[in-house]
Amino acid sequence: MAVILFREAIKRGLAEALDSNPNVFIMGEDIGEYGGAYAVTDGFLAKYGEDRIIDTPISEAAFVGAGIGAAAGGLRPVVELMSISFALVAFDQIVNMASNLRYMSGGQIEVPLVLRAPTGAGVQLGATHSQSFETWLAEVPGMSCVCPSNPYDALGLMRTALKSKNPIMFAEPALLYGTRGEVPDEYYEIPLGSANVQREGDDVTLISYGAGMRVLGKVADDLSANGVSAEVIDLRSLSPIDYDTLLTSLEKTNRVLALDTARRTGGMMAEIAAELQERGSEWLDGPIVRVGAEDVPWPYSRNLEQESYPQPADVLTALKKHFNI
Amino acid sequence: MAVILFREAIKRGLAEALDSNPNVFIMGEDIGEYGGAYAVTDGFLAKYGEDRIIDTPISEAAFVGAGIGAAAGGLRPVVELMSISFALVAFDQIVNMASNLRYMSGGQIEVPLVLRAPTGAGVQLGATHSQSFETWLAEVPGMSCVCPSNPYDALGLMRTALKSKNPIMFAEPALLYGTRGEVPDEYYEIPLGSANVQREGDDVTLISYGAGMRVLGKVADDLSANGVSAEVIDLRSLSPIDYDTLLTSLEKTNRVLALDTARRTGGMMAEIAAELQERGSEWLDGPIVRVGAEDVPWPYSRNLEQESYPQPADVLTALKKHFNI
Amino acid sequence: MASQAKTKSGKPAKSAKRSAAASKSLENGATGAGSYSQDELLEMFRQMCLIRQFEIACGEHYAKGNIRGFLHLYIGQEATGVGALRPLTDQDYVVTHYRDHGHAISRGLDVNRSMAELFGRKTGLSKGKGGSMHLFDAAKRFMGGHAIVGGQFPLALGLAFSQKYQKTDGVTVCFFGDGSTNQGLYHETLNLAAVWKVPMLFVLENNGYGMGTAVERVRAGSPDFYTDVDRYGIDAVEVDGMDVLAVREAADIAIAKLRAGEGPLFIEAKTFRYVGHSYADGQKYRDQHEVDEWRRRDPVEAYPQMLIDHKLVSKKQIDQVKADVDAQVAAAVKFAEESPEPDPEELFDDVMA
Amino acid sequence: MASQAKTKSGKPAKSAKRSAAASKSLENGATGAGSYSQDELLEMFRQMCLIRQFEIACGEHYAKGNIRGFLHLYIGQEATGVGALRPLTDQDYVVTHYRDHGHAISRGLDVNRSMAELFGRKTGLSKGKGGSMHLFDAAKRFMGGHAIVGGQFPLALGLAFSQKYQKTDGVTVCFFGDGSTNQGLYHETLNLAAVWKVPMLFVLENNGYGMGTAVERVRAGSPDFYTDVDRYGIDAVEVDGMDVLAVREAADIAIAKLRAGEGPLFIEAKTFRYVGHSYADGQKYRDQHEVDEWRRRDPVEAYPQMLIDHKLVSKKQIDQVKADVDAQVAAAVKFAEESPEPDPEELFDDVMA
Ligand SMILES: Cc1ncc(C[n+]2csc(CCOP(=O)(O)OP(=O)(O)O)c2C)c(N)n1
Ligand SMILES: Cc1ncc(C[n+]2csc(CCOP(=O)(O)OP(=O)(O)O)c2C)c(N)n1
Ligand SMILES: [Mg+2]
Ligand SMILES: [Mg+2]
Repeated sequence: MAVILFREAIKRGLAEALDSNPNVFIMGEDIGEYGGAYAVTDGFLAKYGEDRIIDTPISEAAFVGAGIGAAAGGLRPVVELMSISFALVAFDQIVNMASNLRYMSGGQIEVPLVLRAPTGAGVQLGATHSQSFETWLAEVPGMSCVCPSNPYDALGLMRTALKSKNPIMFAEPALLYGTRGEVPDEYYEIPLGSANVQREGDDVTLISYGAGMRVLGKVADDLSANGVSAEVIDLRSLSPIDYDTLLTSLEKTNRVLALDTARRTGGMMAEIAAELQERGSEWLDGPIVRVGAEDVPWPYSRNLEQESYPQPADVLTALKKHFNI
Repeated sequence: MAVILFREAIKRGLAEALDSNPNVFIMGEDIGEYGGAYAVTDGFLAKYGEDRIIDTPISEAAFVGAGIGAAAGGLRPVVELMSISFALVAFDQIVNMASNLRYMSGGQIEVPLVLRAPTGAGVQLGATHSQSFETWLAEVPGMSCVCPSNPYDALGLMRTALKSKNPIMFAEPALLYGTRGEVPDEYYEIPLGSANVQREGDDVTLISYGAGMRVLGKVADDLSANGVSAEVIDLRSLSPIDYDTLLTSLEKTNRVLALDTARRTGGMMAEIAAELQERGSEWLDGPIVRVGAEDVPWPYSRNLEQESYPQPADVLTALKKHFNI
Repeated sequence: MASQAKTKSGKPAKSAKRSAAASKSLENGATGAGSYSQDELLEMFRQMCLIRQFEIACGEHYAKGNIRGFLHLYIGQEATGVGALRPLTDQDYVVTHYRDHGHAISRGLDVNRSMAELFGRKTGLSKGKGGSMHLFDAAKRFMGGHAIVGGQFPLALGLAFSQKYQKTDGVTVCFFGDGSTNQGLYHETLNLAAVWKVPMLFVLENNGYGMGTAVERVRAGSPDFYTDVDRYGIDAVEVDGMDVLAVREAADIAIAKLRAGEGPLFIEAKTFRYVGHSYADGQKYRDQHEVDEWRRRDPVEAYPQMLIDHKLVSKKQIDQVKADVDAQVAAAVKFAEESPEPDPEELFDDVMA
Repeated sequence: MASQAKTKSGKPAKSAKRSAAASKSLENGATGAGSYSQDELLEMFRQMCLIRQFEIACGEHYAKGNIRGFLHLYIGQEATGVGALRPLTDQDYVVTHYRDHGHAISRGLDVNRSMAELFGRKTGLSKGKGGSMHLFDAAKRFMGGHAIVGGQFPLALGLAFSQKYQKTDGVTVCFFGDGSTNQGLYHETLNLAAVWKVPMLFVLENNGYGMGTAVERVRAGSPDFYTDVDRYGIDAVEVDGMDVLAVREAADIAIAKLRAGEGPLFIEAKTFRYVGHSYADGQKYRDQHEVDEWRRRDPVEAYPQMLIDHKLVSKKQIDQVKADVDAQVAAAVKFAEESPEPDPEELFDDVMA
């Protein structure tokens, strides 16, 4: 059991695939000579050569689209976007092409494409660079979407992604690249659509994903210090969503708080809250409570950004207000 | 009080602005010589000339962006997209540029841009042409989003849009262009953020917008034939949302069903349901029930498309199941 | 019937030269048909004729409401699709836009299943899920049918990339219209195709209009497109898109060069659609005279006449093809009409693997 | 110090000719400086020097954590921004990308408020909401600071459109990098600018790299960009971006032509950033030798030396400018440091009108 960085876990998953499957190749901006904006692919160019580690021009629409085509042509491309904020210039290719191809063709075309991108706010990049568009891509039928919160999940989900027969958005919280966690030496995978009960508890269910898990970790510590036992669930897979695990927990605790580190309005937790209150209404002791970033563009300044970003204190306040815990 | 077509109501709103404000101009694909894909701007080129009615190349990103720039430069552009499905190729300009400019500049830059586009499924255009991306744009801070369901609202909202100091998405349900409704001769406007209680009722609140209102109309008729009195609310404004009106109704009826003609997952009603159950939990007799299109790409075939599209019967079934009405 | 072929390129292109030469010999009275067998000459006619009759039938059934959504007919452009695709083999990919029936038929897709797709039936190529704008046949490597203008460019790029990566000698042909060149993706794709040196053939069908907008109204610079492409180091040639042999010859040369690894290539076919952009189009933006001018060179009329005039085939053979085609289209309509609609449960199939 | 100016265009461009002539005279030993007053010559130096010192201070304060997010310095490129913007008047717009400090200073934006913005303070140009990549000053018609590569193109297009629509004789200058030309939006914008004949000046700062990627690695065809643009009927000229007078002269001519209604124009400045793409860049993709080569022509060193050598200004005057600039930057840092952070409630301001 080694302790490794989040970025190393992703790297390991990619390297395994490159080593074992000659049809795997990676392309993106500055992933080769530069080593990747977040150093995930550092050293790959020297090791795997320029036929498989491809530095692209700043033409996201074209190279994401080319990844779709290469996948349809029998390869297994990994396409890196330097930020999920840049996905918008390729959004038509992702939303209208990658995820519709199988359906429009009556099941004839397969697009086993892994799209990777750093996501999220918190490092003062301002309005255009701090977005979390996995919340939109998770809604698109015909593709999957995952977002790990720790190295273990990052590696397990990457292995699964690299075997998927559908396009998959692999969102990597930028805040987490430098965080550490345990990863076993034995091979394992994490299936899509399986949430992770990080802590068991009885009094309240706390749900989030990605960078939000750091916030919930602190909240749960705080609650437990006050004798409140929280069940903490990491979605991990944003599409499909593991409603069984969520509903089982809800049935046990009767209270749910759902956290987005993206904007509250239209965040992942809008869908989760809407669905859980409908499916689990008989077990609920109160409303599903949502906490998220404020509904404003992301500001640059540190104090404003932190003001918008949901803090453990915000979650605790909401729990106090709604559940008096 | 004249009875006019939905498309004529929009046309009238545009013509008023063109007549009264020389800084208003319209651009888009085939809006001039061709007369507009849905004939909304038919005759405008001859009347207002080619300096103000501008046929663009098929370069949505550039001409939407140019509309943003022209707005920032003091003009009041109306930009037509031939379909909201094509918004994706201009999504970066809409989401990252138009709606962030004011904020990123600390309030210095104003973008009074009206973006118009037909939206929605139901006319067998298949997966790439039947989308309802107003559900995403309604979540973006820094811009407004409206979607009228009848000629009266279309004209009233268009007048308001053409005075707005913020970018605004004006989504026009493609299914409705040929429908009729009364429009008074006297001038009126419909403010942003005001939902419309189309019918008053006591037993259940039915919420939708755009083409969904036709479905709800049939549902309400059916219910009333069975002695159930439904309150039917048209959001009209998707951003901002008129929660006061929704909550007042909820407090009265204690039951809510929310309908999307777009896909259920991630539709407008995800946010509405999540928010209403949280803010109105004390008044609710059961969960907020969502009905929407199925979570699949839009199929071409008529029977499959109608199978996906939410029908009055689907709404009635859901009401029966959850509320036994 | 004059075949035109011009070229502009840094180092003069062989394909361009050959085409220019071919054009000249045609002008000099030769037919350019000498290099093909009688069977092949007839096959090209058969395909063009089949497309024409298929499209006429589509129009009728759209008017009747059997075909719905948007319908974009290929009438007038038949020579381009047929000429460009004849050199292909099984290993090659074809990618196109929403005006795709002609390309589907040229690629040999089943006419019954194509018509059934347009009717939205279970027996359709895509089980009724794609419709007119989204025809697919993976077995024939016909990769769509794409309705977002310009959206097909990078798909074709990626397919060609996969062919190179896997060291096959397959090629990918990508059709697109003049209007689609206004999408930035056109340029992004040209650049990447050239940087990667993939076996991709760009086939521009310049029919003079993007919907109701004449090329010159929205395009700065020259009304020709093939002259721009050398900026990417891509050889380009212009051909008369109304002349199936001219298109064919340019494609023969281009495909051979692509198989030999000579990077991406580009053909601009000057052509015309006689009918509206889609079925609903009133064509206010142009006058009938222009349409009539182009119709005079109708490939479905002029080509068989030329073959007969040069005694390469007999009138009887041509008539037989026409009769066969009529029967085939009638059978396709019948097949579509008699096919069942998809079962409601199929709605949920094919979303994910 | 050699100023280069070449041109390629259908009908030879006046601006290009003028620049070519200027370049020649410079090579012959003249300075090109004769047309400007001593004040103006010094002002150009002052601005370049101010940018340099401002950027050095930014680097220091980024290292200290006072400036955060991404920081892209303009060190090495000063001559381009200063030369290109000197001809502007109040009515003109400037639009640029995230490497925007140099353009902001050339446009005369308040240095204190600029630095405060980078520090994320309430007194910043955008009240601390924009940061380094998003500088704005609407009063000075400085319209950003845009961090999505290529995203600024159509904004500039629309501003230029508004100037034409309102029949002003204002112009819009749009800066962009070599890497951004790989966004399709670059082509879409060139085309529309030409179709609409708007008063827009494209200023390409070709510094040889998009982040860590050398131009040639991802660009098919010529490593020059200005040679492509005539395809849109846009006249283009190349200038030595290390030579403020060469840039200035090309801009003088271009802006005058734009005011006279002569459609969009294009300047490609060949330049170099001495430092990393952003502060975090280890520059593994190039060696120090290349950087040193360019540094030898450093405009902040070579230009004042040339002025002194030609006795156009005195060493004392230069030293005085340097001292003033140092003081100004120190004051700006002090201003920023002493400025308060935004109040938390300000988070909700400026979202909507
Ligand atoms: C991104 C996008 N914008 C607009 C449209 C609407 N549209 C469909 S076809 C078309 C014209 C395309 O013209 P061209 O590329 O010349 O092809 P042609 O129809 O002439 O074969 C337009 C504007 C679309 N489908 N996608
Ligand atoms: C759409 C998009 N893709 C990628 C990036 C990341 N990125 C920021 S700057 C840059 C390089 C741009 O190079 P160039 O245009 O030459 O400008 P320079 O930095 O050299 O001044 C990249 C890839 C981005 N900001 N936006
Ligand atoms: Mg066309
Ligand atoms: Mg650069």
